[in-house]
Amino acid sequence: MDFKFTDEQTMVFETAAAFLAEASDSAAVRSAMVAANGYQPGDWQRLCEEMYWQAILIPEAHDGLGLGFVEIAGILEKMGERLYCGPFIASAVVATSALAAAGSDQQQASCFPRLLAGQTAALAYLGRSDLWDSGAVTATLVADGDNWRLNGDYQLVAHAAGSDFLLLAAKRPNGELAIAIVETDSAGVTITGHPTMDQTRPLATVTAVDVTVTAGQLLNSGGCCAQLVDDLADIGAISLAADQVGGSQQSLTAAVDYTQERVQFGRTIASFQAIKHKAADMMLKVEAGRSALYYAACVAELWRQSSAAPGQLAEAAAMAKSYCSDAYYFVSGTAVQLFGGVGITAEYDIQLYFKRAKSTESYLGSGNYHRERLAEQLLGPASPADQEAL
Amino acid sequence: MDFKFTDEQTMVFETAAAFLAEASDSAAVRSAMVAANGYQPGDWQRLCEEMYWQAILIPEAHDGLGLGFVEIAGILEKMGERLYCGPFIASAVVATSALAAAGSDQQQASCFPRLLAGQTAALAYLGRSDLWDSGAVTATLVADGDNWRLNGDYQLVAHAAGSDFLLLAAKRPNGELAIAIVETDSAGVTITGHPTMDQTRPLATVTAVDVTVTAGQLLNSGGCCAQLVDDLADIGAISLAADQVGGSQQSLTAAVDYTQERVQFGRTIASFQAIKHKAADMMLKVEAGRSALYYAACVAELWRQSSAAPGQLAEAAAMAKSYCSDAYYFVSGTAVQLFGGVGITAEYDIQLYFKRAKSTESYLGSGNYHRERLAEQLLGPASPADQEAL
Amino acid sequence: MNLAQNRADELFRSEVASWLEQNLSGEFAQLRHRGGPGDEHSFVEERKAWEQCMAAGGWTCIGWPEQHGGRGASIEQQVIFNEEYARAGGPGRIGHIGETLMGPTLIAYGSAEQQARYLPGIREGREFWCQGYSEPSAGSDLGNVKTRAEQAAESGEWRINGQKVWTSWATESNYCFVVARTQPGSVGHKGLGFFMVALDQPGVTVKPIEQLTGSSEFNEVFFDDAVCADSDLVGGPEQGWQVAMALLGFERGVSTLGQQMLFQNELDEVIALAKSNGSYRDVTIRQRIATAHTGLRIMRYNSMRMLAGGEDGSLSKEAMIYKLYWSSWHRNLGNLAMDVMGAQAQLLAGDGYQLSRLQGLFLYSRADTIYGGTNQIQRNLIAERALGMPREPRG
Amino acid sequence: MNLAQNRADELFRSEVASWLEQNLSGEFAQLRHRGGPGDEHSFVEERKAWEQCMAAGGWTCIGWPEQHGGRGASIEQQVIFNEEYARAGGPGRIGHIGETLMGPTLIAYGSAEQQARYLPGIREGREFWCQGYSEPSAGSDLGNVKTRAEQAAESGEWRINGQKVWTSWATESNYCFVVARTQPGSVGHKGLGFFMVALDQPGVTVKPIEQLTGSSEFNEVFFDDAVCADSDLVGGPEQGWQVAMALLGFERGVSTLGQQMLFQNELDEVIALAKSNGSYRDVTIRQRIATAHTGLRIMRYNSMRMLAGGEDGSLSKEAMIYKLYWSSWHRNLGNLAMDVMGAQAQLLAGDGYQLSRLQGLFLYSRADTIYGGTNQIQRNLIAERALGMPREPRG
Repeated sequence: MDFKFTDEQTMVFETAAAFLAEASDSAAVRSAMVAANGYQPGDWQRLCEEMYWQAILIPEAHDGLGLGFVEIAGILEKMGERLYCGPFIASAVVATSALAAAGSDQQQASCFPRLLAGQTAALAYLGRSDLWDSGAVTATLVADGDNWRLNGDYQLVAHAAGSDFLLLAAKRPNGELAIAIVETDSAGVTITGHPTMDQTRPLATVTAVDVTVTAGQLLNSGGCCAQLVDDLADIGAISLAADQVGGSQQSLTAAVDYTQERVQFGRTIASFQAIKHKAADMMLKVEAGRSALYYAACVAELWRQSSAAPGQLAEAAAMAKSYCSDAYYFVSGTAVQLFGGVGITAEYDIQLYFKRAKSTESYLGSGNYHRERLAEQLLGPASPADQEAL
Repeated sequence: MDFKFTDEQTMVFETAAAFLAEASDSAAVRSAMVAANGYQPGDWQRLCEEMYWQAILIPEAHDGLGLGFVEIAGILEKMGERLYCGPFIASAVVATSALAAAGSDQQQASCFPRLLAGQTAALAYLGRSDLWDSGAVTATLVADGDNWRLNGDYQLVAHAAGSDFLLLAAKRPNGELAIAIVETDSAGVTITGHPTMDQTRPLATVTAVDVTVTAGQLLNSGGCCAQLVDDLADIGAISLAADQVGGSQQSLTAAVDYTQERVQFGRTIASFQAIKHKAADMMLKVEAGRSALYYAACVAELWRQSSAAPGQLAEAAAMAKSYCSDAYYFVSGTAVQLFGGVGITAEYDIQLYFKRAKSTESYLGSGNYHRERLAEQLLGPASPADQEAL
Repeated sequence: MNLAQNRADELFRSEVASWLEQNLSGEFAQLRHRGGPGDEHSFVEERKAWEQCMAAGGWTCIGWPEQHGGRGASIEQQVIFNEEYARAGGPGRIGHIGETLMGPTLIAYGSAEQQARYLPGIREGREFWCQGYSEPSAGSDLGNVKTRAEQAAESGEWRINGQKVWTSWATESNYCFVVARTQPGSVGHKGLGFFMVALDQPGVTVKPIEQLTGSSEFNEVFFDDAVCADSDLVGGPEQGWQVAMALLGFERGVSTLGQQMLFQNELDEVIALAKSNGSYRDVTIRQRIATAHTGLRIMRYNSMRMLAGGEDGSLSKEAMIYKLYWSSWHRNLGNLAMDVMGAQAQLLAGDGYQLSRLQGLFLYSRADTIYGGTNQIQRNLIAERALGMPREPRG
Repeated sequence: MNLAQNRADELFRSEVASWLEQNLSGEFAQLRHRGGPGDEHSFVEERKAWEQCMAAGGWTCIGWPEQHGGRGASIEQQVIFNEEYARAGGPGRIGHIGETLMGPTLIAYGSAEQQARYLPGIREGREFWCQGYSEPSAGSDLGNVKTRAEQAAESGEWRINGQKVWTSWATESNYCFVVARTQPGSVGHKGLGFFMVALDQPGVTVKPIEQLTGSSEFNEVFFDDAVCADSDLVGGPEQGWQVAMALLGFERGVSTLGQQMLFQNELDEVIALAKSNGSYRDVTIRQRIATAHTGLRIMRYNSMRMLAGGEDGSLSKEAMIYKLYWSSWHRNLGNLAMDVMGAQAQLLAGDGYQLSRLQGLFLYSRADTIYGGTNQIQRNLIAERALGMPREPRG
């Protein structure tokens, strides 16, 4: 048990901070916000070439870096600090994790080089948006001779538009889940990007109509993937928590800096105790969120190494996502307040953090959603009917 | 529609404040806290003789004052300010309201003179403590020749110990509710007082074993009293809200006074902005609670005059009790914090307000309990099963 | 204290309702439920026409004394009017700053000449007003106003130089009331004047501020030798503070009732959405909706208690909580609306950055706790003026 | 950064568990789960005997260096020890102030003579310590300490006069460490000394403070010409501030882990009660229990992050949040416990004012946000020292 970064990790994070400060500065973010798919493809290529972060979770045997989730969490923190807009979580974390966990040798050999070269992928599974685990899958996969036909709608798929291939979850007639690797340009696949309130996180609807799927496209030899979808949702939630910690930290830093400059009533507003106490409350939440995140990152790494205890990933993800979601909303909202009038102008960036706080709060489950998951672990189900069904 | 007190009402409240400042000062409260039934009988007699407040809700035809709930609410506010310990709510508000609303001429002619003379009564109906309306009644009333036999346990009955007679709610075999006037010293009635965390509000268990009840003892000619019990619970809740507003006001006043005296770091702590802002938040809640209370008092008065709209009393009580409960807990807890070290000593009174805030919060339904009642009015029931049952 | 409504009030209610029923139709039907918070700039010309229609019916400025063209309506009647207006889906008022702030201030502090010049334009829905209090470096601290007004010795005319900010409606208004420093070198509350400045003149530039909503509810207003006749100074050249404070009193007065009706419409929309999208089953959402309902009702009773105190704009100290209370309530409602929508709340309809009413509410309401005195300033005021705690030292 | 536990740590864990299993039995069995917050004064003599039993087994002061009688246990091992101690229901430690505050401070700043004199008594569970920092008029502001220490010219002996307050354990302790002003007329952090004062002497009077719980967790300690040898001054007569700050650093260090285990026991009791009385069905209770669970786990990871930084008592600036964090968490747990009990929470068992553990928790935890620096003071410290915001001006 050790809560200290290695020297290598510290170096990775310092490099990340320096790179992103330049490559994801305010101008770059605002350019990505209005770009076709929510990011500038050239920026992504540059990140892939200069940083090679798309390779972190790809095994060394496949020319990846073979690093782990602690590195991922630290880099995501820095991305959160800079409102980074590219498809890193969708492709380099979630989709890559799916392929690493359940891809056949052949699938890995075909997909990993593409990802390493800068292509991107996205996992789609949400048929409904009030649940965030495998229970939300509504698409269907039915046999059609030697192949299958996949049909269904997927909502709120982050970074689907612009991706090169998709991982589509679907239900077999017996209720088991499968995940199919499907090219974006396959017949029957439609991706519709939507404008979003938080313009730094693009969302799309994916529709599959009679999409032909071969055996070779199914992950895990076509075996049941419900647990995998659940786990990937947790991996996604932990990734968002990392983004939230970074965004919270930057909101705090920016607000404290601003209050040290802004003069009202003849004093910097940082000298007012009410402002100082708000800042103290913000820092408490930032640091507590960071602790929850680092624990969750360690658990995610255990999961990657197939050595997490049952329920451990779910618990860690629920704690991190619930705490960090609420913390980011509080911290960025308070930061807007401390900025005062300019905080609500389009010109200042702090409002972008506030919007990202709200969009990452609800995505993959709000604080309340994840607390209820924890409550079920601690107390059992709430309703007597569910209780009896056990 | 008019939100101003009449001159008469203002005078009543000023008199009340002056009387209670002396008759319910800290020494009187602390003496009551350790008295046998939670109050000094002599103090109650004095209040009845000098103030005649037990007569407020008794009709003039029965030698009462024939005033209304606005007067009651204002006096209860003053009582809350002084942590008044006597059985005013139990006897002069709730039990008196029950008799006024549903007592026969004969019952009123026999009970009102006793109450005017200083005897006291209490309503008991709670067979369980997770519900606060007529659904909580578990005692039974079964026919026995010309009479009935009443059996059951009643929990958390405020000011039952020391009372002269009881109003006992019980279920008939057909599920209808009845309320019986029962002398405290009747055969089969046992009242057990309990020590309580908040020593200013005594609670007792009442047990009835084969208590004989005659037709003349049943309110409302023995007719169904479920609605009456529900209404009395709401009257009780509004009364507690009044106590809470008064207690909140006094907690705020005492805390502000203390911070103006206490010097730390070379300044009165009232000059620290963090303290000022806490006080501002406290005042906001006190005043908002007072507004909720005054509306509820007006609705209770409409109810007394049988002219409230259906659901109006329930809504007003739920709004007042939920807001004022949470406000009192917040305001008194913050006051303890502003008092600092001395706030948690037995010597200072502020902790007594904090305890009373907590005891009145849960009693007759917490904030959450009453908000769920409002939600049901606004949104319908939460569970699909209940929804279908409609 | 009682809730009964008398017969005259009931008649008044049906008169309002039937007038609105008949008139909010035809060309005006499209205005129903439009122009609320976050939607202020929809149908501006049509809504100005609607103001004139209301004026023709005698339904503007009903609380003003009859001698100034009002109906001398009682507080109760004004409450009723606002209730019925909201029930009918009456559009957000464009004339409200003139009707509820500038008009009552002129009635209390203006000269007969000023009243004769400006009240009819307000009452008839022809002339619209905006507010010039806040400044970039002063925030909402009037004592720190830097805008200067200098009087020409011969003409008596004032020349105004400086900048105001957070001025709603500046693009659609004819006049702005401006607090400016008439005594060079004066500090704090002394040496301020209260000027009625025409916006349609070369010395005034209005620059909309793009906000986080993508729209521009607020403006910067630049005064560069803007001209104001001496007859458009309200009170003396050193009475600006008193006049401005009286106006703020009106801001916390009857004008709040109309705002609350808009809030009620928003809350109703949130409740309807919760019922239709299934989130009504979520106990935490239920609790928050009940809290919002209770909070809005209390806001109303707060107002009525305060208004019961007096009708002269000098409210009781309890009125000091009003801004903190409503801005916090409204901000919470915005967040509740988003949570009722769930993750779907992120999706915008159409192209560009087009927010639905509830999405706009969420973002726009973040301004509420800032403009017109931040929540921090409000808490200072409550502590110092209502609770008598020590004043915050200046640096 | 990883969560793996190595083989040596696993062996250590079973060694602790089996020792506790064997020894927390017989006469000591009754001590299981006793002596936690709000229950400190139960079985004091028995728990002192238990401390000596632990000492005999080598289980006190395990984090101390071996040269001072400890085991030189790593942070991980200390975590493991505390976990197993809590799992076994080990009673609240009476020696914790000596073990986790005074001992480490003496090891860092004491002379060899002082170490030889006092460390064995602590390690062997023979001598117990309490803390003399706060004063009635100074609150927790050490810079405002008024207690005076004057040195006799010939003997070098110090005479101490003044009053301390909020001193836990003063009635059961042998020694108190006292911060007192050695330079008459000095102000702030200068001119303070750090003294180890024997309580069993005529110049010391201990007066328990009756609290809202009806019990007396805290005391006033009066020094009236109390005597302290010059050899019992830690550091020089003007180094009291530095020594006291280092001690506060230890307070935020490893000693927090034991406290967290007691918190876990309390939370477990709340969860068990919710399951048994049906309140687990209440969604709002479920949310709060999940919040409490998350909060306590985060408290642990907070500590481990801070401890990973250094083992010398000089913690990272993130450690400044510790007191505010735990006190707020604990206070919320107390309120949650009451709400899980519902209205029944009002009923006390037995006669007199006997609180159950959870009832006591509710009332007692209100002190947590006050003593040892109120939450307000903590926020000042965080803003000023961790975030670099301007210092609060003194009057």
